Amino acid sequence: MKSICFIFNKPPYGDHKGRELLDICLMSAAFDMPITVIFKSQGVYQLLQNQQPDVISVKNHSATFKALDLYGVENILVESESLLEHNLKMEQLLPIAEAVSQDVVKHQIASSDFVIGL
Amino acid sequence: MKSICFIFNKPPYGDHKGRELLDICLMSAAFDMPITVIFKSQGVYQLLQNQQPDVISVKNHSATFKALDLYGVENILVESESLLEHNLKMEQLLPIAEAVSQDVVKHQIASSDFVIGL
Amino acid sequence: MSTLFILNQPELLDDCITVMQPDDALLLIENAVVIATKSSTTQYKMFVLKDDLIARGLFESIHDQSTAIDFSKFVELTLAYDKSVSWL
Amino acid sequence: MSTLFILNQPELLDDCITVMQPDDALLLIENAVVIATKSSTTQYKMFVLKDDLIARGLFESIHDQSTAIDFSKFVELTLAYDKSVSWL
Amino acid sequence: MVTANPYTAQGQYTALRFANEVINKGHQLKRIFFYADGVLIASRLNCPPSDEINLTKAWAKLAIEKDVELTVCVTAALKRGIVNQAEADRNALTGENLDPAFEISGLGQLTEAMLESDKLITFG
Amino acid sequence: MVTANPYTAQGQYTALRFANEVINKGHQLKRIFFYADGVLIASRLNCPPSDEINLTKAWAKLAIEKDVELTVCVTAALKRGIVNQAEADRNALTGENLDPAFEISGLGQLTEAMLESDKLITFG
Repeated sequence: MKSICFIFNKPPYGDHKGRELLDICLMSAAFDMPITVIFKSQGVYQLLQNQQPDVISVKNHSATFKALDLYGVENILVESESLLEHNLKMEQLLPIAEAVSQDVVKHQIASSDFVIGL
Repeated sequence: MKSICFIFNKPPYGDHKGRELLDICLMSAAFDMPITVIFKSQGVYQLLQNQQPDVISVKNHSATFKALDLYGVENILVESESLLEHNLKMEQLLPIAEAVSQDVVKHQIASSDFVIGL
Repeated sequence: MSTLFILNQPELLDDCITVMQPDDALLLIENAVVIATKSSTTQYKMFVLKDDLIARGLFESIHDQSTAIDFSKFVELTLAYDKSVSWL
Repeated sequence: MSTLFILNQPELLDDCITVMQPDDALLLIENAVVIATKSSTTQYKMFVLKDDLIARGLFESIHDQSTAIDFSKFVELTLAYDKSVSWL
Repeated sequence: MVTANPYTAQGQYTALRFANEVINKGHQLKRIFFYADGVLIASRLNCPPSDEINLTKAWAKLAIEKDVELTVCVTAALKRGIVNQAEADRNALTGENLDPAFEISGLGQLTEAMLESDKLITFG
Repeated sequence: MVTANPYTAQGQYTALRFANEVINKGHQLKRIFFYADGVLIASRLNCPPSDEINLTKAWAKLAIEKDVELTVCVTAALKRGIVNQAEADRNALTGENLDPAFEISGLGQLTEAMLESDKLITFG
């Protein structure tokens, strides 16, 4: 089975890209493809706790991130270098991702059959 | 009469923004508003000579830049710091703009009634 | 004349700052609110749209150099400054 | 596996480079072709889409570290590398 | 002026909230001018998920209740497939999709509004 | 996969040239999947200036002459006002604007195509 890697690299809600990338991710999971999800650069803001996008009339997709493991997506990584750059700590994020180095991110991208960002 | 300043800060043809900003510029000129046009950051690429966007099926708007003075737009400025950053020389650009320092750009923006970028 | 610069893309911050004068202010909205969590060396007054912070879970993380404002204050700022410039 | 990274926004260059491996290559298209005019310190093979250079008046200004290619070669590159990644 | 893509950018929503607040505070809001990708908001066929805000209808409500002009630039609109019956006929297009709360007009409407107003706020 | 906004980005044109070249070289091109802002290309009401290329018609020509599937994601399309008659009826919309060369379908069509193909190239 072909493997697929998703790159979230933009903050949430300023556009629909996070939501639309997540939809591809869920669909690929339904097809039982081996999936890696990477949060990198400004994409680390996607994982912040206590998001309340209802105040700007947008649907919260945090709950869907939290449900990824129910869909069989277990390889969820956040790049340590990006956290440092944006002054964020793992405790501030949804407890679903593992912090890894840029080298690990590089390796995951290199070893996947498809890589998709939006 | 209210004055207006236009900021071109993106390269041409990757999007329609340069063209659409130029259209507002021409319309404002038709209303006899005093106009300043500023090329800054990656916008300096808008002024490069020998553009041939027909190879990517896009209309060339260089000719319209060259016609700005016919519309009474004479204050056309390109930021020297941006040229330096992008390794460009005045000789490579359409001979319609005057190179000025960032301080002059700052002053022009501060002293205009309206400032529009896209 | 004083100017209110409105920024909605965090990556354009450095470019925007090059055109600001001492009396100008910066208003961060939409995705640009992420900037407000970092300490900065800019000397400019900095406002941040509160609902955009709350939406992204950043309201508690705002740095004390920035002031969170609501839409009412947003309208007042556009009146208080001679003009508003959206840096796109 | 080797990867062809396709870049169309010049401002994303630094971000893209952080994920590249020694055997990977970078293909600059659309607005990102402006990068090809500067000398760079990257060790990666760099291709540039020729028509996008010509469109912008940059064909003569390309730095000799980059190779200008046509659409035929673009298709061949996507076959020569194990996969293509558009860095958006 | 609103140039924000309704789907890729949040600017349409921010502009809507701002416009409502301007009116609540008793100021006069002459015109909302939609330009560039901002014109995409004027299609009555936009159909967001039922649990999200329909921004086209929200603008229409503002226009009707508060008597604000919603003007769409014709040049920007035509190339983006936003047309009324008159433009459809003129350009031999089969169909139209303009929401009736919006009006298609020329770029001169922006410049004219600038000359008559104290402030122009752009949402991109 | 094409996610590029037809107006704000050049990606639709680049994708079109690339797709033509793939076919010229004798390779099999299974499907073009339009997603995110890329779906905006599928409106037959798009009417660029007469001296510029009509990308919607250029894609349609490729589909008809070379038998390539042009698939538009239904979720992305509906919120962006790209609808066929069936979707219009289902969502109580008055009108439709889908160019007949394009077909509206689900996101599964992308995943299925990935599983059956050697390569996926994204134009954003």
